[in-house]
This record gives sequence, C-alpha cells and structure tokens, in this order.
Amino acid sequence: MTISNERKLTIARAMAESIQEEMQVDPTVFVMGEDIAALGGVYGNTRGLLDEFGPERIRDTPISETAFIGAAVGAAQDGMRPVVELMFVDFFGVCFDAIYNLMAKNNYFSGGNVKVPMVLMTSTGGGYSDAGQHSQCLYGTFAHLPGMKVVAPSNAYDAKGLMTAAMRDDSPVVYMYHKGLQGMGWLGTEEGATVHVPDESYTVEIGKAKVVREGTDVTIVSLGMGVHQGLAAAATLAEQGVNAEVVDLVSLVPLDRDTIRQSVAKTGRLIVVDEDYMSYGVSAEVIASVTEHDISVLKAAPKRIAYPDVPIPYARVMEQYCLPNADKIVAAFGEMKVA
Amino acid sequence: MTISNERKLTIARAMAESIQEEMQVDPTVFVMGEDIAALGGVYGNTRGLLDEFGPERIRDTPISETAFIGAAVGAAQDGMRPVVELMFVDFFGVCFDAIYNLMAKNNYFSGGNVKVPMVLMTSTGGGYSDAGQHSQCLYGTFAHLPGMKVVAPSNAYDAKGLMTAAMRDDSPVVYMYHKGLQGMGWLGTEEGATVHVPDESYTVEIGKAKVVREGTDVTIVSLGMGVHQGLAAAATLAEQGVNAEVVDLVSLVPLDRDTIRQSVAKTGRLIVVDEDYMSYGVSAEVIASVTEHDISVLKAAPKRIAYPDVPIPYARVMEQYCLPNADKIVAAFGEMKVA
Amino acid sequence: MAPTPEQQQWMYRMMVTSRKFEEAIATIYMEGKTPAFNMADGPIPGEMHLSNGQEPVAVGVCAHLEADDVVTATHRPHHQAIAKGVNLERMAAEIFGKKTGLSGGRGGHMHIFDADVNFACSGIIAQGMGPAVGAALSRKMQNKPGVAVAFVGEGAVNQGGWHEAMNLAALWKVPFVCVIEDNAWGISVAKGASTSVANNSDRAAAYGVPGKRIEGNDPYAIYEAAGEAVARARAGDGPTLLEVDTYRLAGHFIGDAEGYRPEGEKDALFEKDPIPKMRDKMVADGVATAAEMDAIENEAAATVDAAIKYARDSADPSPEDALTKVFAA
Amino acid sequence: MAPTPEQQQWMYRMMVTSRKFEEAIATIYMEGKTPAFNMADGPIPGEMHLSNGQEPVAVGVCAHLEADDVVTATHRPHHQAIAKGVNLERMAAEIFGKKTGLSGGRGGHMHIFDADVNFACSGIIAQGMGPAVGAALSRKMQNKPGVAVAFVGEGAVNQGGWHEAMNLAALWKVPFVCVIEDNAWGISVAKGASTSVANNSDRAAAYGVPGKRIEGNDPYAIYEAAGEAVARARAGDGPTLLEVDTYRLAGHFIGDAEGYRPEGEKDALFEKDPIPKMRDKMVADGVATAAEMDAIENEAAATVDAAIKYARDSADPSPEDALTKVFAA
Ligand SMILES: Cc1ncc(C[n+]2csc(CCOP(=O)(O)OP(=O)(O)O)c2C)c(N)n1
Ligand SMILES: Cc1ncc(C[n+]2csc(CCOP(=O)(O)OP(=O)(O)O)c2C)c(N)n1
Ligand SMILES: [Mg+2]
Ligand SMILES: [Mg+2]
Repeated sequence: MTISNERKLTIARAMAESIQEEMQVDPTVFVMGEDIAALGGVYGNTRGLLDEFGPERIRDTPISETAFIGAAVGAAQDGMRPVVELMFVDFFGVCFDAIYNLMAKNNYFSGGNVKVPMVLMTSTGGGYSDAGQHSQCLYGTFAHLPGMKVVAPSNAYDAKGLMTAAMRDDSPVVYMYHKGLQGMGWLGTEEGATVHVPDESYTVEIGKAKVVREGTDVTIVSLGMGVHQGLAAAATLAEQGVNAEVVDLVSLVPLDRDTIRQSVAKTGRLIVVDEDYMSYGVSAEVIASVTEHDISVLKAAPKRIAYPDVPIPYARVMEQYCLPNADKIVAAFGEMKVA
Repeated sequence: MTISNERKLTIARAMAESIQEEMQVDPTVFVMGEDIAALGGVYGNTRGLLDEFGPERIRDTPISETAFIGAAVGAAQDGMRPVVELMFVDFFGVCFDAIYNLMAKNNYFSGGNVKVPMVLMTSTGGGYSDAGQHSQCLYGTFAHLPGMKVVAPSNAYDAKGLMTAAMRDDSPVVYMYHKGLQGMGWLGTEEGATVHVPDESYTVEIGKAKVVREGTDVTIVSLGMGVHQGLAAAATLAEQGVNAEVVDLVSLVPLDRDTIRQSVAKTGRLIVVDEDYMSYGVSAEVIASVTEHDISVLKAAPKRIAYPDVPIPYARVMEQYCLPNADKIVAAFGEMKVA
Repeated sequence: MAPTPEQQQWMYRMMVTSRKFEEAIATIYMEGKTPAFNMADGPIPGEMHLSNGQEPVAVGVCAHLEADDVVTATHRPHHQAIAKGVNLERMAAEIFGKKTGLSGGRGGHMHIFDADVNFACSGIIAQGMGPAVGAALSRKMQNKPGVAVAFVGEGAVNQGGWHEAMNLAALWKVPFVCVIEDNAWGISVAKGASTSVANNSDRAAAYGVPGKRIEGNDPYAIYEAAGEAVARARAGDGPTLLEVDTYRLAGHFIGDAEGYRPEGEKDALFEKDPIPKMRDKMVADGVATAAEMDAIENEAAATVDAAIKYARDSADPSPEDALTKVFAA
Repeated sequence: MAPTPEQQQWMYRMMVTSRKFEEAIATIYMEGKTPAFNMADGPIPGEMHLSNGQEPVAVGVCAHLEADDVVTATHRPHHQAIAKGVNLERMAAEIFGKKTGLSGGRGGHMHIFDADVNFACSGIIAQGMGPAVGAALSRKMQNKPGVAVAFVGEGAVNQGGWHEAMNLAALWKVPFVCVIEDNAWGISVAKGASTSVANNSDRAAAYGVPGKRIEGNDPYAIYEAAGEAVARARAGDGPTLLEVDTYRLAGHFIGDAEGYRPEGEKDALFEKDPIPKMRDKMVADGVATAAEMDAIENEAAATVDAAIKYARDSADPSPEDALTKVFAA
C-alpha cells in the first residue's frame, strides 16, 4: 500500500533524523567522527546536525580512529551515549582493537557492572569502482566476534528505527549502512531503499529478521543491498511461475535463525546473497544454521551468491563481474536440483 | 609405526629449526617481532636463533605492530623474506590494516608486479585462564579475508614443514600456532603434538588437508588443538564400535574442500570442531562447503562444536565449560539422528 | 607541594597493602604448580604480572584522586587498583576466579573493573588511553568534575594508540593525565631498544602539553608532579604527560626467567626498594613513629589476609555463567 | 644547495606534466557523469583525488631520487608518481581501468604500483609509512644503496601508524625521509581542528630526528630541504621529518562542494599557483627562455596526450581477470 502523500526519505536522511530526534531528548547522545560536522558525513548521515547542535556534540575528529573510538568507549562507560563513525568499514584495521577488545568486551569483562552504550556506524559496499580498500562489506568480520550487536538496514524505514533502537540500547551496536542505498546525489542509489519514514521517533527491533516478500518455492536470504537484488530476482522468478520468499536479515547479531529456518522449512530451498567475501562469512553461517538444524526439509542443496575471495578490483568490468546481482540469483535457482 | 630412536620435537622447536635452516641458506630471511631475540619468543618458536644470527636478523621490535608488520611488507616488497611475529593473535586489532589491506592485497593491487613473500606467525588459543584478550583463535577472522594463505599445524612434523613452505612461498602466509600445542615447559601441552621431526629441511603442502585417522561412520573435521580432541573422541567412539574419520584441515586458505567432501561422502556424517567462535567462522564454512555441494550424502544434520559467542572468561570453570573437548564430540555423535 | 602527614601515612599504607597483596598472590599462585610449573594450574591460573617496586607511582598519583576520578590501568594493575580504592576483597575474588569477584570471574587479573571507583583495565598495550581521554571528554561535555588518568608502561608509548590519544586530549583540552611507568623493560626488551628518545616526557612537545620526568622512583617527587598535573587538569588547562622512573622487582610475569636482565641488576633494585626507604624517611622526618609504621604494616597485612580469605572462601561461578553478561541486561 | 638549470627544467616539466595530466583526468572524469553526476559512471569511475597545487612537493623531493629509491604515496598520488618516474601511459591506463594498466585495472587511481621505479600507494591514511621504513631497513640490512620516502598529508600525522613508523625509523636509523604535505585540510577538517601543535615538524623531537618546516609551497626551498634530508639518509645518518606548506587547488575529491572552505580561500590559492610562479622565476633568472618554457609545456602536453590516448585505446580487462593475481604466480 503506497499512499502518495507519504513522506519518503533516503537512508542518509533517515539516519540523520533519528539522531536529531534522539539528541533533542537525550543530552548524553553526541556524534563523533571524521567529517561529520561541516561536511555532514561523507555519506550524508549527519547532515544538518552541526547547525542544530554545535561542534561540541557534533564533533569532528582527527584521523585517529583508535583514539576516538576508544574515547567513545570511555565516554559511554562514563554515562554518555556516543554515536561514532568509522567512515568506511574498510578502515577497521587501524582501530579494531578499540572496537572488538574494548567496546565489545568491557560489559562482559566487568561482569555487567560497566555498560558501553554506543553506536558505531560505518559505511559498507562497493559497485562504484572505489577499489579494494574502499568497497568492502566485512559483515562476517564484525558478526564473528562476540559482544557487539550488528545491524544493516536495507531501507530508510528500518534505517531510522534501527538507529533509534541502537542509540537506546545499553549494549554496543555496530550499524552498517550500504553506500549504494544511501541516496547520495553523487552516487547511484537503489530506489527501493528510499521509502516512507514516519516523522515521529520509533524503533525497529534489533535481532529480528523480516520476511519482505512471501513465497513458497525458494527462500532468498540477504541483507542490505542484497535484499533489493533478492526482490528483483523474485520478480523475475515470478514471471517464470516461481514464488520466492525474501528474508531481510536486518540484524546479523543477534541472528534470527528462527525466521530463516521457518522460511526454509516452508520453501525447501535456500539461496543466500551476500556482498561480503564468500568464505567464512555470512553466507556460510546462514547455510549452516539451516542445515545443522534440519536437513530433511531441504529439497535441494543450498546455494550462496557472495563476493568471490579476491580483493575488490577497481575496473568496472571486473568489479561488476564479482558482485552479486539478480541475474545470478535467478540462475542459481535454475541450477538447484531437486534432491 | 613408531621407531623409538626417532627424534621427537615440540612444535616450538620445530618452528625454530625450520627458521634456522632456512636462514642458513637464504640470507633474505629474517625474523622480527616482540621478544623474539633474547627471550626466544614467548612461545619458544625463535629460541636459539639470536645466538646464531645476531640482532640484525633476529630483531626485537618496539610494541608497534602496525609499524613493524608494515615494515615487513615493505621489506618483502624490496626482496627480503621477513618472518614477523604477532605475539598473540588477539592483538591483531591494533595492526590489522597492515595485515589485511597491505600484506594481503598488494600482490593483487599491483597486478602481481609486486610480491609480498612474508610469514606472519601468531599464537592462538586458550585453556589456561588467560582471559578474553589473550586466549582467542580468530581463525575465521583471518581466513575470511582474501589475499593471505592461512595455516595452523596440529603437530611438530607439520609445523616444521609448513613453516618452511611458508617462508618459500611468494605469497603472504599467516601461520597460526596454538599455545597449548607448543610444548612450553610452563604451559600444559598436548602430548600428541610432539612427534618425530626429520633433521633435514622439508615442506608440507599449504592447502592440503590430511586424513589423520580413517573411518567410515562419521567425519570429524578440525584444526590445531581440535584435531587432538577429535582423535581422542574417535578413540572413545571406537570403544563403542563407531569408526570415526578425523580430518586435519592444516590449511584454512586455501581450504581443501575436496578432502572434506570425499570424507563426508564416505561417512555420511559431519562434526566440525573449532576453538574459534561459533558464528560466522570455520565451523559454518566447513558445513556450508559440504552441504552446498551435495546434501544427498548426509545421513544426519551436520554438527558443530565451537566456542560459544561470548568473550573468553577467565575463571577456569567457565572457560573449560566453553571449550571444545572430546566428550562434547562423543556426545554430539550420540545426538546425530539418522535423517 | 609535599604530602601531608596523613597523606604520607595513606601512601605508605597503600604501598604496603599492594606489596603484601602481591606477596600473598605470588605465594598462592605457586600452589598446585609444583613440582611441574603449569600456568593453567592452581587456585590462581593464567598470566600474573606483579607490580612490586612500582608502588610509588600508584600512590603518588592516586593521592590526588577521588573515587569520582577515572583511572585506566594496564596488564600490571594491582598497585594502581589498590591506590585507587578498588574493593580489595572483590578484586582478590576476581583473581581467584570466584563468583564474588568484581566481574564474577569473567575478567581476571588483567580485567579489573570497579565501577564504584571508576577503575578499568585492559590487557592490550596502550589501550587504556582512548577510554581515559573519552571519560575526560565526558566530564568536560557534561560540565562534571573529575579528571582521568591513564597509566601506561614505557613500552606502550611506542604504540600508535598512545600517540593518537595524546593528540586528542591536547586538542580537546580535556582533564587528562598520562602517567608513564618507566620500569626500563617491556617484557625482555630494554627501553633503549624500543624507544628513539631517552625520555618519553620529551614527547609532550609533540602535543604542546607539559611533560615531566620524575627520577628515583620517589613517592614524594611523584606526589608533587602528579599534584601539579591533576590540578592543571581540574582547572581546565588540559592534559599533562608524566614519565616516572621506576622498576619492577619481579619478572614480567611469574615464571619469567629474566635471562635478559644484566647481571646484578635485580640485586641493585632490591637495595633501592622504595618501601623501606619511605618508612625510614617518615620515621626520620617525625611523620610517624616506628610503632605507628608497624601498626600500618600490620593493618595492611590484616586487610590483605581478609581479602585473600574472602576470595578463598567464595564459591566458584557456575560454568553456565560464562554465557551471561555478554550484552547489557 | 640550489637546483641546477637542468634540474629546474626537469622540475618544471614534471610539475606541468602532472598539472596537465590531472586537467585531462578531471575533464574525462566528467564524461558520462552529466547531467546527473554519479561517481560510478564514465570512463574513469570511483573517487578521484587531484593534487594540483601540490606539485612542488613532489618535484622538490623526487629531484633527489633515483629509480632505485623507494617512494610510498597516498590516496592523492599523481604528482608523486609522475615525479618518481612512474610509467605515465600505464598509469593512465590503470586509472581508466584497462588491461594495459600498471595492475591490469585491479588497483585504480588509489593503488598505483610501479615496481620498475619502486613506487607504491595505499588508500589508507598513513599506511605508506611502515612499508617505506621496511624498504629502508631492507636496504640497510642488505647493504644496498637507496633511500625510502613516505609522503603523507598533514592529517595523517595524527594516525597511530605514523608515530610507530617514525619511532622505528629513528630507532633503527634507516635511510628514510617522511615528507608531510600540509595542505591545511584533511577532507573538510582544518589542520587546527585535528592537530594539537602548529607545526608537525616539531614532532620530530619525539623521535630525536631533525625536523623542518618549509613555507610557501616553494619548489626551491623544498628542493633544498629534501636534498639535505636525502643526503643524510644516504650517508647512513638516519631519518628526517619534513613538513611542507602547500595547498590543493581542487576539492578533496572531484565532486567535493568545498563548503567548508572559508570565503575567498580558493581564489587566493589560485593567485599563488606555483607553476606560473616557477616559470616566471626561471625566465627571470635566465634559466630558460620563454620559448624554452613553452617548449617544455608543449612537450608535457604531448606526453599527457599520448598517455591518455594509450589509455583510451587500450582494451578492457576480461571480467574473469578479477579472479587472478590474488596470490603470487
Ligand atoms: C598491543 C599489544 N602488543 C603486545 C602485547 C604483549 N605485551 C604485554 S606486556 C608487554 C610489555 C609492556 O611493556 P610496558 O608498556 O613497558 O609495561 P610493563 O610490562 O613494563 O609494565 C607486551 C609487549 C600486548 N599486551 N598488547
Ligand atoms: C585510516 C583512514 N581513515 C580515514 C580515511 C578517509 N580519508 C581519506 S583522505 C582523508 C584526509 C586525509 O588528509 P591528509 O592526510 O591531510 O591528506 P590530503 O587528503 O589532505 O592530501 C581521510 C580522512 C582513510 N582513507 N584512512
Ligand atoms: Mg615497562
Ligand atoms: Mg591535508
């Protein structure tokens, strides 16, 4: 149901609005990161906030990710609720200790006596020839390590609600937004990501997957950009008389295995779509979560469409060859033999 | 066949011997890291080398992992073959960019015109109450990211041969040795890791798994410490009339999927044992590699025994509760329903 | 600015408490580890880093701190924790891996957290820096009193995160003090083999903040320098960098053979032990009588005994507790 | 030490080549990106960081380097690459993502590698530092000639890896020079909002190495300072830190609206454009006639045209080439 006068927002706007609304009601929330003040974030997710909240609460940082993410941990432990930006997820290698050994573990190390309520937001994804140090997703890398929740919205509605939920969560949340869904003027954007977003503050539950298209013949599981590819593939498959169900994971940690398993129990077929590297990542986890639970429901071996295990190439023809897309999903379905 | 007068070495000694022999014949090999000179490495893997090769080639570093691993990359690109130590794999967060964005990718980024022949050796594993920043395995973390080979020996024979192969490889190799297998006097050690090691230099192929016990009823796949747990479980299962096959992965990248698939095709049952965190890791990848290939061979849903998704606790009772062990493997087999 | 007699007594009491606590820990650590030493065995397993010798740094600095001030400590945290007022019984219980421990046994000796006195640790070198600067920022932004102190070893100063945090603290002028405990060694690597300058206090120039080196492992000199630094921070004048010349009387961890130490180094250190030195000075200065000093020592011993007993008597956690407290309740 | 007439002509030629190359790139970059600008479109997709304005740094430093010397560059590498002698045709082809590119299109503009002249890039801030120090170490260990130069931006100096590498280079006294291109901005963040000292050259004190700041974006002054630094390195006297006052005439990347710049800043920069300034000086000093300068400019233009034509005419890689060269052959 689309009501024509409903307000549609990009993910970038939805993120900024969520932060804005929360900052208005919660004085402990502040934003820290590179180029998030005057520039409004390279991917637009803090645009307009500097004017309203000033440079103390919308705080540009030096290029010192270890220090400012570590500082966010210290501030969070001291009663603040920082929202901190790692500009590209690809940069995690210069600061991951502050993320995975401090932010993620101090709640546990302290036996729950010290909380670390902070949000680490970071951009993911390629498709625009930004090459191998600026195009990765690294979903599996973050989701593998304990102590941090990990979410990845596929549309602006979820983007706003997840951000609000993340800021209110007493645990650290990693918020991974895909550049190709942000709705930036200078970067191509997936239209399906720009959807109606309510004015008022609301939350989307962290840890709950969504069935974004119901179907009976195959389950396509993905997150972020892949959800749109899954939906496009489902539309093509529908023309062939195949009724695909599409599951948007929304959250990688916690992972909503029940929803995935229920869907596959219904359809008997599973295709996982992931823009992160193929091996040791999300695609394997989803497949293992289904198969370790019950193989009797499967009518065919599960398939995965993920980024091959190669650094991301620059040249368009090579990059596009590697990326998941709807055609690959449709083809994968075609190859699924009945067991 | 055990010949009593064969020389047995610990993994620590085997690693040091491999490096020693290679340094004698290849002047471009040198070792860099924290406490690897006078101390001989916290885990003994460079013991004795300082005396023979001096402080230029057995080079202690400041606590500056980003710089010295980055320097190893630069030296490797300039014709050297550095062996560099990250004392505990848990410290990867302070220096992972140098590892995964430089060491691993520069061969690709340069179209193969620049080679990065280096070995990054690092200790893994817990079980001795060193808590959550000193006990991790992180196998999945390293194996997920493209451009680096990743090996993990389970015994001294492989340890020597893999190290020699790694030093001679023109690609970067991450060499993950488990503390509990090193044979250090001050740390408990798994006896099965200390085996006969030939005097002379030899290589063990990187990318080839080993069937370390043949069986027909279930395939137990693991690496490092888990191999010994798998063998212990197989011994117990044998008493129950169950004949387990045990596969030692040896290498995570490349992953020898053929050997795993062949074994499961024979046994019809799969249990993966991994001391790394459960989700988004090695255990899922092994299961997915089998099930995406062919589910018809499976007589039961595959199982995994891995570290639960929690930071590693200090207290012995809690840590031991979380770790994989032979009993858990035996129990898992007991729970495997016939499909 | 010299410490008052009461402060001197407190400082001495804390030094002795720390020393006796670590002596007790060192003894108990060996239980179950003989004849074959295996770190995994005994009532206190895992790595054990003792701070004996370095007590003056902790007391000289913490004499200026309130419960409300923030301290981030290192892998060698006992002296700092004790001087900061961490609950000794619950810290002991944590080191014994007991349910009553500060973290219910999840953290252990390298992860001492006591929220009541704003004390936290990290086992990763230099990684207390960012959180301390962040806590200081939090106070500044909230207009709340309090300073944050990060203790680091001299080896930590060569870590990138140290540099980043110093720059951030100076740039944002937050109430922060970095205290470097220069014990001359980073495990087996001598300072001169890791550090391109003789004095890390000279590195303060790279951030435009005051830097000072304090020689002689002297609690009085440390007290004075730390007093200035903390006052500067409280006044809103920004961070200070202090490097304190100190030494560890033990190995890097228990079990360290210390083969890297030059001949005779250790004996010389014991000659300089700061605890008898302070006792002698206090008595000589008439700050306390020998009998009063004995009383302090006896009280410290009793406190330590009680903490150890509490730890020993406490129950183990349930194994399944391992799975809780991953996320905030 | 002033550059010889031949060196000046070479420097000017390289500056002009770089400028004209980037002008061509900037024009072609917009092909296929109008009316709607989408970074993914056109013959040159992806981010594009131009260095125009900063050419004096590259030529002033590289005038002292041979093919055998090592340079690590940044995300803004064209001027450095050109001055270091990187093959321009194959670099252009790489930027066009062609099979004939230096890396067959795998790397692109932020990953220019030319092994023939020991040139490498990284898109991660400050991550050229470690490899340059390592290359310098390699030369020292092998007793081979050669120095390594790492170029970084002023924003990179606040990154931990920068500090670690400076300490390492100084400690091990390797033939290394760090050249900071201070263009006053790190994307939208002004130097004063990121850096706790006015001059990064002052940070040399933290490593016990010489540090010098060169004002005025002046190729002659840069030449002189770099000459001393490189000579020092070649003589085995260890590293030097140079900070050069420069500016970028363009945005951080093409498409940057530059709303963060104060009013009028850019116009003032164009007034100071170092290329016409050097031309005028060379003519005034009698180093070359106006006609000779024209000839250099025309030759540079022809070189650039040829490189662009080579790139345009080259074939795309095969898609499946993406899967090769992950590991060494
Ligand atoms: C990032 C990181 N690298 C290495 C280590 C291993 N390590 C533990 S203590 C230590 C030496 C620390 O020296 P220093 O900072 O001087 O402190 P000290 O032990 O002397 O108190 C090292 C290298 C670590 N914990 N973290
Ligand atoms: C570790 C890391 N953090 C952030 C970025 C994003 N980034 C790219 S360029 C840049 C600014 C760099 O400033 P500076 O070092 O002064 O170089 P300039 O762009 O001015 O040449 C930033 C923050 C990055 N590439 N790497
Ligand atoms: Mg020390
Ligand atoms: Mg700059």
